[in-house]
Amino acid sequence: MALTLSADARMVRDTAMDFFREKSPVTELRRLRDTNDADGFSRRLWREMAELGWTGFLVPEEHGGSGFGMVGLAQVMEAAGRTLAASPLLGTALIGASALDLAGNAEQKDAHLPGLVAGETVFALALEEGPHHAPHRIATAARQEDGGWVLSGEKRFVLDGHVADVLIVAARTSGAATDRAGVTLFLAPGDAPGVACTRSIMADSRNAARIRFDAVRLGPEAVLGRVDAGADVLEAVLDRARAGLAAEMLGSAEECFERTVQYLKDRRQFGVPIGSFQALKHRAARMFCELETTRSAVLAANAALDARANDAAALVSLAKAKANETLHLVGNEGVQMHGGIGMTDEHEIGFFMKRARVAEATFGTAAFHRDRYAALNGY
Amino acid sequence: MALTLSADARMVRDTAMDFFREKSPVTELRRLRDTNDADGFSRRLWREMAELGWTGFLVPEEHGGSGFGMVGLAQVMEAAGRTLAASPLLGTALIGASALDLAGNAEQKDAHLPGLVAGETVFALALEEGPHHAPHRIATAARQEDGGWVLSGEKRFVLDGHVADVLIVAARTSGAATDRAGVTLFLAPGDAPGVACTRSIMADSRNAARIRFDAVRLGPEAVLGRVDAGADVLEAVLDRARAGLAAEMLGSAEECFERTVQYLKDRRQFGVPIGSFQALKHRAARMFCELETTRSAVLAANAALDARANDAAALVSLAKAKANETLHLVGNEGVQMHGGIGMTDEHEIGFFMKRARVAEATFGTAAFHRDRYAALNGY
Amino acid sequence: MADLDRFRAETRAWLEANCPASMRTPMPDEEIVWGGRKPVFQHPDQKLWLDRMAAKGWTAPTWPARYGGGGLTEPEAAVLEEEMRALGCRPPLRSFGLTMLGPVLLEYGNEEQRQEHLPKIVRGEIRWCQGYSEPGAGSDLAGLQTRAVLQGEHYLVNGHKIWTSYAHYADWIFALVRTDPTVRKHDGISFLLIDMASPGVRARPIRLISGASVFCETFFENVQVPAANLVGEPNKGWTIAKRLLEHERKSIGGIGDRAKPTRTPESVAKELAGEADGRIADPVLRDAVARFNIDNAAFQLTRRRAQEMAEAGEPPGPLSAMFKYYGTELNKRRYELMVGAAGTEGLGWEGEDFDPAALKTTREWLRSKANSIEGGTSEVQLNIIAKRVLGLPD
Amino acid sequence: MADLDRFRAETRAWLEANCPASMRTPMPDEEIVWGGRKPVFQHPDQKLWLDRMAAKGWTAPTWPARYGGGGLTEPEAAVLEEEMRALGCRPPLRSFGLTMLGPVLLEYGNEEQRQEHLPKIVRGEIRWCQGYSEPGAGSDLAGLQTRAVLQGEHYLVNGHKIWTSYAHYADWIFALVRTDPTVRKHDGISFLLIDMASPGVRARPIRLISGASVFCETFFENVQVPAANLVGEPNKGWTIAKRLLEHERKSIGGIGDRAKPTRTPESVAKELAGEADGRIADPVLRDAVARFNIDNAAFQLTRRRAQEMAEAGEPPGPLSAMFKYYGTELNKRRYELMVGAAGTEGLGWEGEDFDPAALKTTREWLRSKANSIEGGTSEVQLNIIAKRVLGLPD
Repeated sequence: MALTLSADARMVRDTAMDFFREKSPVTELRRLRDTNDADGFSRRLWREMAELGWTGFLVPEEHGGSGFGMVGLAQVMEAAGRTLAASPLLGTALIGASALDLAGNAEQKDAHLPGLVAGETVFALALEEGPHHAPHRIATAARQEDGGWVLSGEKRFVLDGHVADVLIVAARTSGAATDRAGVTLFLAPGDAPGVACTRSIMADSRNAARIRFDAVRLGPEAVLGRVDAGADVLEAVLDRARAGLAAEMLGSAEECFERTVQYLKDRRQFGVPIGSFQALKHRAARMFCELETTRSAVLAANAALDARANDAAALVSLAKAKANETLHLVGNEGVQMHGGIGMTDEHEIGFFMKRARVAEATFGTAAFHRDRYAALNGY
Repeated sequence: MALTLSADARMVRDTAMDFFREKSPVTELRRLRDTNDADGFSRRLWREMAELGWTGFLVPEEHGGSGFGMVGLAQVMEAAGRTLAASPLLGTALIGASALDLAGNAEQKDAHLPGLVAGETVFALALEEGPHHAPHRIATAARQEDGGWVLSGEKRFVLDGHVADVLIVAARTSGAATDRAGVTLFLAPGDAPGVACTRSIMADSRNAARIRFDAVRLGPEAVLGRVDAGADVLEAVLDRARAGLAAEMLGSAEECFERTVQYLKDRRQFGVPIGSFQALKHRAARMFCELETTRSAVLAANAALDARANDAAALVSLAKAKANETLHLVGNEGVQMHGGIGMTDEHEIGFFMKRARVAEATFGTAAFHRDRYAALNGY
Repeated sequence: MADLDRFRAETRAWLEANCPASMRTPMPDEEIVWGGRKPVFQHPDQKLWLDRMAAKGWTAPTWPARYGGGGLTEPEAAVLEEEMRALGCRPPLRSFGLTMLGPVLLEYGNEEQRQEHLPKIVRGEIRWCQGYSEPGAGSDLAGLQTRAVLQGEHYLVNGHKIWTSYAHYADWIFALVRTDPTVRKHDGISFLLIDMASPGVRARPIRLISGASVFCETFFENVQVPAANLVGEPNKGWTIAKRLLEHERKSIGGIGDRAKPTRTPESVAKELAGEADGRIADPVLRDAVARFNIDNAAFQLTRRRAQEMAEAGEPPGPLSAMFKYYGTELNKRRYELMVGAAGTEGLGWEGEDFDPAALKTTREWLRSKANSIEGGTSEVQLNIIAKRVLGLPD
Repeated sequence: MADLDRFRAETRAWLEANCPASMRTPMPDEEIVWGGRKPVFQHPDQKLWLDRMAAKGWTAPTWPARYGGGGLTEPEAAVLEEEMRALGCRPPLRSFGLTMLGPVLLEYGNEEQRQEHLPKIVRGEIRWCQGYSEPGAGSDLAGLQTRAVLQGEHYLVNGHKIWTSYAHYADWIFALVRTDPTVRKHDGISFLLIDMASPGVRARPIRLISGASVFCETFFENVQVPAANLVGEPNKGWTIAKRLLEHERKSIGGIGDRAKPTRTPESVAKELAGEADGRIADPVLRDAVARFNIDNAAFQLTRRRAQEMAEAGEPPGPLSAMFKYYGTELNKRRYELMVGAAGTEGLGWEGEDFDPAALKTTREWLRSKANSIEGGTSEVQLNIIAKRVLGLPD
């Protein structure tokens, strides 16, 4: 498990950095926001990403992907985080591909992976039911009827939910509302009868939907993996999502930090650059340390997932906890150090702070992952 | 409930400040330590303190005290904290006097208060049984026998325990080991048969004893307050002790901070006083804020106790939590800002850091008091 | 004392007789009366109430009656405030003229300026705004570059102000301008009153990260301002500016306690992160909430202590230097806690599924980030404490 | 590679034949062999093992054989280390001569100095200490005042060094001295070797807040030092000093991972603050422990990443600048956590009732406070990161 990048990963990284800087700078997020874009991302750019092969990084070759793995995809996520690019990368290339790869049967893979790899099918994970990440707290129920399933319940904070062609729904097929056992994953068409979706816009200008399932009928082929054993798959899928999101957050934090350091050099008050003030220097130096340790943690988590290492889950929680804290810190300091101009919507630095909070709340806060890290390490 | 001092309290304060600076500077603590003083405090100075009336501040006039109250005693404690003076003030003038005042019957008061006020009788509270403050976790048992009581168990961290003439022992007379109900307080002679005391010395060079009670026989007159209802008295006594200790800690923190600020002005490196470095300035300014807010909290807690205000308990936890955090911060920063010289035993600044940790652990850490504060405020 | 009692009785009687019932209800932010040339009244009672109070000079109770003020003593003004609070009377008028410019004119203005401006402020006829900061002069306010060149009877003003609250609604602006660029920066600044209707003045609202705001950028392009509009002596404006800033800092420092908040960290935590046995269910979150509330309570006690010291005639001394810093940092913490405890429900921007109160909190959270920047950054406040209070060397 | 394999086989065979069984056991701190004119051996095997290794030059494996070293290549030295670790062989000698002075003499010393000092270092015959800091020169090391005045064939040395580790046991000291007080402070410093047996040298141990320590104050009073003992050029000692400091910082940065600690925050928390369902019972404490362990793990990963980058020939670049700062701050946090979790049991100083392991932790906690001071304070490290890595202006 290396903590340095292979030549291939480095190439992906360079390509991705150029791609997002050129085609999807922060102004693109602003445009999507200010034009009330119906999708919340650019389908044209998404297809270009697919052409670059990124949608297939977690898809095996026999299904049209490259199986290049998490470390490679993390480079793309990090580059996307640099420019706060909104795209279906997380929901589709990471979560959708992982779920199908890890639990899909041959028919499901054949049905869905080509469209996924081609950048045509958008996936969304319908998991959360409360305001805090709680992967086993599932009340949405699926009961068997006429050889198929009937799904009822309500999901919140479904990223890309309003544009999803396929919903991956975690539903309870047995057990009590917080049991780990008894959860089953389903693949449901986004436009199935009985699915009612309300789009909402989060503080980071990205999408999340509330989706109500009102006696939605699904065939037996909708079950992804084994009935009642969805929690294991979910955990594995979530760990990939968390590691990828941590990489994205690292990119956002790096960019926010570099912009802030540059501002400290450029902005003059009292006749000198404000970066010459020692108190700001020390705060900047501390952020540098946090960024470097976060980078190591993110690399280690993604490499461990690729290596299917025993401590992968702990490393993922380590990475997400660090990414949460570091982006939180850097986002806040970015605004404070930019002063008044940092408070304006016209300046881009505030976008990083807003993105920070939503990303933190996605798939587990720092406190969630500290608790999980402790549990996985026997305390 | 005033947050400014009365003229009387101010006079006490001035007297106490002079007293400790002149008669018990930090060198006195060093002397007690280096000579392995058998008492761990100066009996001569203790009698002088009694002559100044401090032992009687919590004792009503009819029993030889002045009933001057907590705000007055807090001024003495703060002054003692300034020079890290070791004395029976906490165990005797605060805890002993409070326990007798709040729960003692006429015979007990007559028997003990004159000696207490005169500075002749030393008291100690034998409460803790584990390494963390847990006022209701009491396994030491007292069972009735022949109209009297037989006490068995082991107490730790009994401040002044090895020199105590009278031990105030919290023992279980009914209920399970963590029940609030079922605790009874006893007055036991320090030299009663079956009492075995081991002195130990803490990191702050003060005393604490482990005391074993091996079937210690006490008469029925040993019960302080009502049987099984000791927890209420204990809580009231502890709140006074906590508020007084918080005042002492405030004094230590103020002194440590002032010495550190002075050092920042005096110490030159790179041709300038190190106090001209902005990073140190900002840290010092933050400490100033913490000290001022702590001062307000300590004043409010002691005033509320004197006024028997409804929110007195919450204010006490507020004060102890703040005092813990502030002295912790200031103690650590004191050593760091003094640099190498701060690490030497020869310099006095390290004594403040050592005292900080022991005082923090006494009668509840910051986390303990945050939890209590939350509970008292309904969350 | 008997006089004061009589004053209290009369005041209460007058308020009861003259304050319309609708003006004795809690005032939502949207119903604040700001006055001005084109005043906005949602309700005729607002105008009635303002006119009645202005007629008595009670919009500016302690200002001299010859300038339209109430001419009350401080104790009388305190009684008026108490009685208004007791009856629940709304403040009839809010204005930077009352709180900021008025005191300055009383201290530094000449008789003509007082006669001209104070009565209109009292009656809410002119709405003022403040022109201090510039894009290049934030923490280093004295580095401001807006130029005012005396040409005969007029100053010719050119420059660019920022963070001019409500400039787009204001009739006049009191501004700091550079009248001498050749001397030490603090020595070349003057305090100038400018009619916003003058040709060449343009105000543009600023959108913040929290959304629309009351802040503007204000541009001056060859604006002619009568020389008589200079307050105090030429090039002595910095003294006036500092006096005003002190006042501003005090009002921002109290930002956390303006109104009893309905949503608190503990209420949000219980509601959105879970409650068990009447407590916040998650002990780690509970600890964080208690940590904040303890610091906040200690801070409020410190404000009270300073107040008591002031009342006792003791100099509060160094204490007040910390209020701006500590109060604004606490306010930021409060919102971080609330947003964190609310999880994804606390991060909504638009969408019918979000609780409007939560949406408001999200905006307030973002808005709170400015607290430690506006009115002197936290860094500047810490510098001030280190220098003035602790005496640490430059 | 075949050569290296052969070397490995030969080395292992030699170690197995020559390393006494008692020298293949874990080494408590008290049994470290430091050498010197009056060496202390608790056991004859210690001397035997040292002599055998010194005879092969393997106490200094990569030093040239002509100075008594092993003359090994870096890969061979790595093999030796691996084989010693595999067999559990103790290091035969620890000394500042080996780790600090030797490399400096090899780079800056003249032939006579190398011939004179290196073989004795290899054989553990002379024990060295370092004379850098002074009471007035800590972070500002270059401000040192110890004077060395050339008088004919000798320097006359007067001054006062502090934090000279083990000076009371050392035979010689390598010291920074001021040889030219008239120039910029960095330009008047020289690197001088001084025999501690010279008249006028006095070392006094320093007691720390954690108790007895290896540190001393060392006084020089009219000490005569042969001019030939100057290393490098006169007044060019700062270059040598910096090279040495780099090395010292690296070794302190790794302070947290020297040995696998037997007491960890989580073990102390479970034992002394309570365990429930196999976990730390108090969720707030558990959160704090996890927070530390996460930061610590991320730091260890960062050290590994830097190592991998170095092995891959990539410049680790700015990364290493943070190790001293972050590593020492983590170590302080580790001890704060352990002491806090242990409650009053973690704050004992003397007394039969305390667990000896807990008493040791208390001392280590206090000792850890020096980590962020010695070898360049945390403040200096942050300055370095800000300047060299982030390029922030002075």
